[in-house]
Amino acid sequence: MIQHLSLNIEETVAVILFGVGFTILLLHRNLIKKIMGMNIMDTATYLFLASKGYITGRAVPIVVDGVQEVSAYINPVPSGLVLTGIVVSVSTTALMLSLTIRLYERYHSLDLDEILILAKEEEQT
Amino acid sequence: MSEIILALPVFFPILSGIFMLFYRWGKEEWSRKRELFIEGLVVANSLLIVAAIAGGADGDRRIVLFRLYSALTIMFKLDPMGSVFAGLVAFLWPLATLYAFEYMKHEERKNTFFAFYTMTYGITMGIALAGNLVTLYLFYEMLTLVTLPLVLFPLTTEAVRAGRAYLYYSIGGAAFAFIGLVFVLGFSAIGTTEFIAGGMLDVGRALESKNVLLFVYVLAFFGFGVKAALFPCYRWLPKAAVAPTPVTALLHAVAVVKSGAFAILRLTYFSFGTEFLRGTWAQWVVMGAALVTIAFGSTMAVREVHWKRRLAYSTVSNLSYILFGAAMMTPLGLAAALSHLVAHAFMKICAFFCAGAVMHQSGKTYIYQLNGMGKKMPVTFGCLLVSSLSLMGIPLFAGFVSKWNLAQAAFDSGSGLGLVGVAVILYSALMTGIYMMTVIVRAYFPSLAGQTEAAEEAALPGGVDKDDQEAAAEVVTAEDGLTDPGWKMTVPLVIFAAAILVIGLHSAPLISFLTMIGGEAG
Amino acid sequence: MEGNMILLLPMVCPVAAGIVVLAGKMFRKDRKYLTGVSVMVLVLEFALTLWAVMSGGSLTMLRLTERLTLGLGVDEVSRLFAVLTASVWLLVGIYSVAYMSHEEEEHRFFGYYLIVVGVLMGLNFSANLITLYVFYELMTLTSLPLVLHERSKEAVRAGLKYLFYSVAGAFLALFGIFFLAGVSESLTFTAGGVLNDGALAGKEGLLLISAFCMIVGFGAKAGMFPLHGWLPTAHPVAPACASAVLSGLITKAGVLAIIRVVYYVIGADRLRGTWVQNGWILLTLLTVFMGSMLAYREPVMKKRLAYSTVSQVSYVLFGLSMLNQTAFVGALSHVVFHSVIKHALFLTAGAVIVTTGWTRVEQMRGLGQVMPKTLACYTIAALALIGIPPASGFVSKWYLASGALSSGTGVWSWAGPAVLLVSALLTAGYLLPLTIQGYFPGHDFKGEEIQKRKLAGKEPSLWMLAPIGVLAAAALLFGCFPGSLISMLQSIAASVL
Amino acid sequence: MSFVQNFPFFSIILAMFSGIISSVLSGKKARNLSLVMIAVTTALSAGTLLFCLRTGESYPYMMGHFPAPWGNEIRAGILEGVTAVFFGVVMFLAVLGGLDHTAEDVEENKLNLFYIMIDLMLSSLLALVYTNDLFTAYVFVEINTIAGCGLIMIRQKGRSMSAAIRYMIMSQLGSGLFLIGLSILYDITGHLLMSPAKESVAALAASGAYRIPMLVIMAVVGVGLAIKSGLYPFHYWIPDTYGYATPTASAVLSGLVSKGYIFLLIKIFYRVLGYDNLVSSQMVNVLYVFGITGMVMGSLHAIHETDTRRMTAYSSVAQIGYIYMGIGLGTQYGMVAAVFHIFTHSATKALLFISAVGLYEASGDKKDYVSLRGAGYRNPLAGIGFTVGSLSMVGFPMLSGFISKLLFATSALESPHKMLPTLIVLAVSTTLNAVYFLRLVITLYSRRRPEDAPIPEVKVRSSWHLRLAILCFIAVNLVLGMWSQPIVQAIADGLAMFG
Repeated sequence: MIQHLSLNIEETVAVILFGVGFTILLLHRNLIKKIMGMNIMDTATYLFLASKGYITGRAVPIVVDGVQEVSAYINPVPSGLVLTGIVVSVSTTALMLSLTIRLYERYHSLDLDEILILAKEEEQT
Repeated sequence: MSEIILALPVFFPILSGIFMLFYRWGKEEWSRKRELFIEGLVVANSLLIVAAIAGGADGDRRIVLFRLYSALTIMFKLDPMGSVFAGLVAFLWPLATLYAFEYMKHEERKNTFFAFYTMTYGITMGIALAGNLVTLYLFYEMLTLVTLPLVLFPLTTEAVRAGRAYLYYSIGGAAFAFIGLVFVLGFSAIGTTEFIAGGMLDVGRALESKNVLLFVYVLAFFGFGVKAALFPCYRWLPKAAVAPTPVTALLHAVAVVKSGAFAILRLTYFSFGTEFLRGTWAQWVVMGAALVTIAFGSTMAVREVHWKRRLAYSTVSNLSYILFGAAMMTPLGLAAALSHLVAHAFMKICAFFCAGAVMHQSGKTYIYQLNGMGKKMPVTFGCLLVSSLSLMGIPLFAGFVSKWNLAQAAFDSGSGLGLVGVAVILYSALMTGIYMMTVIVRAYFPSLAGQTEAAEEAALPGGVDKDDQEAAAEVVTAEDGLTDPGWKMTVPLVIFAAAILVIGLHSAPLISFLTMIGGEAG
Repeated sequence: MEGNMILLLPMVCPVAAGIVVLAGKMFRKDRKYLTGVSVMVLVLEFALTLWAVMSGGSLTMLRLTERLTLGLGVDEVSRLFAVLTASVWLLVGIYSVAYMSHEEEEHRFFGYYLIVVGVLMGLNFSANLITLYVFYELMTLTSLPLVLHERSKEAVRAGLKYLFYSVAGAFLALFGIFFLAGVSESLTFTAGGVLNDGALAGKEGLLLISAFCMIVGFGAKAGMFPLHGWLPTAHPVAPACASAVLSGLITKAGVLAIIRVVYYVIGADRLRGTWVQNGWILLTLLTVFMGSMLAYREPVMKKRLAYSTVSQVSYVLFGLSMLNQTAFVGALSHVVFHSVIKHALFLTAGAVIVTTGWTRVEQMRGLGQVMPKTLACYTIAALALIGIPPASGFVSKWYLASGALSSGTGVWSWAGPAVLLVSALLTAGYLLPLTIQGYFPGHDFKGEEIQKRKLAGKEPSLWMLAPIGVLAAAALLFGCFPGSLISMLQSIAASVL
Repeated sequence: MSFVQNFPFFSIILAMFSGIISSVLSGKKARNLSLVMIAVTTALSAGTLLFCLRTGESYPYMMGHFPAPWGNEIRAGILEGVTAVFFGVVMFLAVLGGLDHTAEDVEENKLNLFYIMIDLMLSSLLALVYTNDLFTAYVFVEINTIAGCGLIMIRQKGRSMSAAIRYMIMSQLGSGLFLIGLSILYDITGHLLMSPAKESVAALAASGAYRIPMLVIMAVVGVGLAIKSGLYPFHYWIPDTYGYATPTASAVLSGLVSKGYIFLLIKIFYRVLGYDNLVSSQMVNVLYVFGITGMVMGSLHAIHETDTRRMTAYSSVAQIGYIYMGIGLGTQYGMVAAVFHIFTHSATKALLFISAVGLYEASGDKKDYVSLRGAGYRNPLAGIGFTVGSLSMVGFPMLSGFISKLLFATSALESPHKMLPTLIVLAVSTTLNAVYFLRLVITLYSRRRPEDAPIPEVKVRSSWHLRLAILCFIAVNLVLGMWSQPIVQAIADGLAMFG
């Protein structure tokens, strides 16, 4: 079991990081920490994806001084996917941060449960 | 072309009901012209049904309206059993509508009332003429929907609570009956859920998963049993006594509860089939429940002080006579069940109409307020006497005929529970004697020291709940201004009483017709 | 409606007359007109009954279903009961003309009085079990107004109790009828039983149960043990003439029903020696003993007579339960004698209440000075009931005892007569004190109340005294010349057993 | 390659562009553009549906002439066509119905942002329906989530903002799981396109290799999409989201968005993981259990709610439980019932939310029971709409709810040991539905009590958009209820060639 883990170290680290990010996002009450947890989770996934494309002993898939055949480079597709992934994470993080700012202006608190209670009282009045 | 006559009596009242809902007549809220229109409409529909039945009710005339889903079609079929229920409802409805005109004179929103009242007529006809279980289920659900506004009519908080209880019980019951429908579709030998005398289950497949099917049959029995006020779910019927009398009389004594019993008869004899069910544990569970309801209903009726609630409990008990007959799973059992269905319809509607007449004239709804009304309202209490004697099962009246058939069927079926059933029926007849005759004796021979005793009886615990207390305070014997109600109320009453007597004295043709149905479907 | 129409008359005429009396306005106002019409109808009823009894034959009135018919028929038993009913009803009718002047709403009393006699005639003449059951139920309903005539609180309560006990008994019997209908073609009464053994093959146990249910059910009307509770409360509450008829004749309807069921439908030999017979004997003896014990300790005169009815009617049932010829003769003769005697006793009690207002026995000291002639008739009737030889009671008790001894029912054959004797002693105990106190009030009795109210020698009017006299004379004459009655009864017994 | 075949591509891109263009337009113009665009895309989808019906099989459509492993692919079949048409119709009517309310709730200058979100929502839904590539599906899932969050928070009320943030958090959890699932799948199969992935998965399943990773993929993808569609244990964000968004938003979110994810889940089950090894891996039973509990618990929560909007939201949780129970039955027929219920529920739920708008208008914009008493008389059409919606939800014959209940019941017959629990829970949950829905219907038609707050008993005529939307929704409901046979047949054929 151990040599499996040691063999593909990147995947294990990615999954552990994913777990950490997931629990932070789920359990923490502070909004900023939740967003940080989300980012940890996403980066972990992208680490996992990027490591999939890596082939030992091959170069980065950037064409330099005319080398053309495929076998010289690692598999570019996962890194492509990671790019789109990063775009997606950035946009969601931006949205959540703007929402957090808006909520902070209104309720002067970052604690999600507190915000919910304040919102409920505000609606009653 | 002649098959259209089967669909007409169902949709004609429904469409005219909807028409009445939306079409505002002239300026004034209610006129004799509209009453004539409604009565004419209802009588026309009854004639239509009689014509349809006269044109041969041997079961091969059918009309397929449209295909709901692959194997499920909405289909009407006129077979002998359907014609019995249809004929009964056709005979009662015009008279009940006539009665309702007089009764609803002082109420407002009469238009909506009569619209829904007529629509219920069409839907009950739909149940009677349904050719397969899906159509029956469809109209069974629509019946709940259409009768709900009638129960809610007074719109007091009590009526809303009663309406809500009625709705939850009915929808809940229908949901469980739906399981029965699905299994009948799944295991049917002919692919559709059409009613075939003697059952249409594909016996080969049915016998493998026999226990599951029996369990489903019991579920469907209790599902439809909700409307037939079977024991565990009967509470909505006494609560619905708060509705106006034409509603409680016609719906909760004849149309709604009888549809529940009719659906169970169809389910037992025409879908599952008696060979499959006879002698199984399902039959004992079902018959046990019916017997418990018979005993329970009549015992509760004796304790009830509010007159219409007492009659409602009596309906709970009497309906389970029909279910007891059905649970016997023999041709004679079906004939006895149908004979009680017919007899009880007349008896109970006559009793409820008397209660309604008294409420209409004097506003009194409690039994201890009826002192000495017998002499002042001779016709009403005369009919009440006839219906009470018949309910008790005194010979020469319709009640005795159905009890006689039930007992013969029970002895003929030879099952131990059948004999216990006869004993329970006689116990319940005794209870009926108690709760009906106390009303009659109090009306005709009120004890001279009436006032003190009535007030003290009103204060008895349990029987009278909170908002009845202040009603009990102003107890007075019948004031002198009391007379019989107008002809629109007394004529139906007298006709029903006469019908009870006719069935009691000359029941041979009816019973032979019913035995023929039983024999064919048994 | 085929058959002899005359049978219909004794039933229809009084019922129609009763309804006319109830509905008619003029009967409310004019008392003389009311009583005249009533007595005339009773006389007519007596004549019609005699005519119907003479003409005999049978009549099917109505065909309920193909096997159920309402039919009337005449045989010896119905002749006996019909004549007894008609004659006693006429006498009590005459008596009540005077008695009812002290009550209000007389038209209602006489109306129902006439209807009940019509229904009783129907019951006597009924030819099958269904007709019997129909009239049995109708009799309960129509006799109810007689019980709650006074409309006092206890009267209504007693009336309801009477109704519910009788209806409970009727439904118990109905269970038996349902069963019997299943095992026989038509339930018409034929001496010696009408059930066909083929259908009875597997159901003996059920037959016994239904037989026992019918005996106990119909026994309710005859005041037999389990369902006798209504009798002591209902009778005293009713007016004297009504309670006389209730005790004397309506209880006999229960007896007739049991005779019909046991001897004419099920057949005596099917029940001989079974647990049903033993249970029945036990119940009757229990009632006999209990009735006379309670009567002995009862201070109110009418209640005492009601308890006495409970025990005396159980004499008859005991005779029937022996299922042998002599006991059967004793039982039927006791039906006649007890009916005559009980009417006399109740009518005297009514007379005493009317003239002096005394209801309790100890109040009635020195009655001999107030109404010697009435008390004399009372004494004759009392002696007859106790069973002193010249009077009729002795004859029936003699046959009952000898029947019991020869009935071969093991321990009952001697225990029965013993209980009868003890009960006869008790009967003397609760009937004779009135006579003794009446005639010999003892020397310290000053009778100041009688002088103060000038009651001495105030006999009741002739309308009341005549029927009591006739009844007392009949009680005595039947004892002296029982020949014709006994021979007729022996012929019935022979045919049935 | 007839011209009709690239209609799916056109509809997605058209929706995307109209979203981009309306960013520069004013509120009114953006609205009209959006309505026109929805109508056009629905027509295009109808075109594809007819084409597929005629040819009778589904066809892959290469995007930009690059063959499979590199270029992207959409696949259109009968099932996709029917779903696309249905989503278009419901979206159009929802937007039309909520028109005036959106104008009130959203400030003037932000109105066009609302319609951008609507257009993006539609394009992502269509993409989810048509896409044949997993990573494209992930991207459009994210677009959908952001658009949905935008729709919720556009109302700028405190409660809707907090609801938006909670929605965002829960959705991110779901998308995170979905993404990690995709990566593991890519890791062991090397393909992201669904059809080649299916062969490799089948080969793996046959050889028995990677059994644990396959289980992890199924679990993670299943739970991820379950969270996003609001299945029972992960449903906490639903009451706030549907309760406090604008009527159009809540209709679209509850009716379409959660259905889009379920459709994607079904596509992955069929087209990637293979239905049979899904059944063998007991994942189906897990969904079945969640579905059953969802059906009952959703209704129980709804009974305790006093605010009618939150009550309808909880009923969505119950209905989604129905769909997952259908999938969990594990039979072909169960899947047909589940898909049919997707249509029934989206139509009925949208009808309920839109007709509720009419009722709130008639009772001073208050949403609790007491103020709604007698609203049925004040706004008759909204009253009738809500009654028809509730009756269909309860499974009243002649309405769509009855047919889906019937399909569920008959499909339950096939799976022997799941038969009785399904039917019992079906009956119990129908009764519970009846309790809270018809209780509200009764209050709509009962007389105002003296102690209630005085509300003018005057008849309110809501705008023609709302009335038209309600009528069309009722018509859709009746069509699904009365002529369900062709639709069910189309779904069955679509599922047959879906794999």
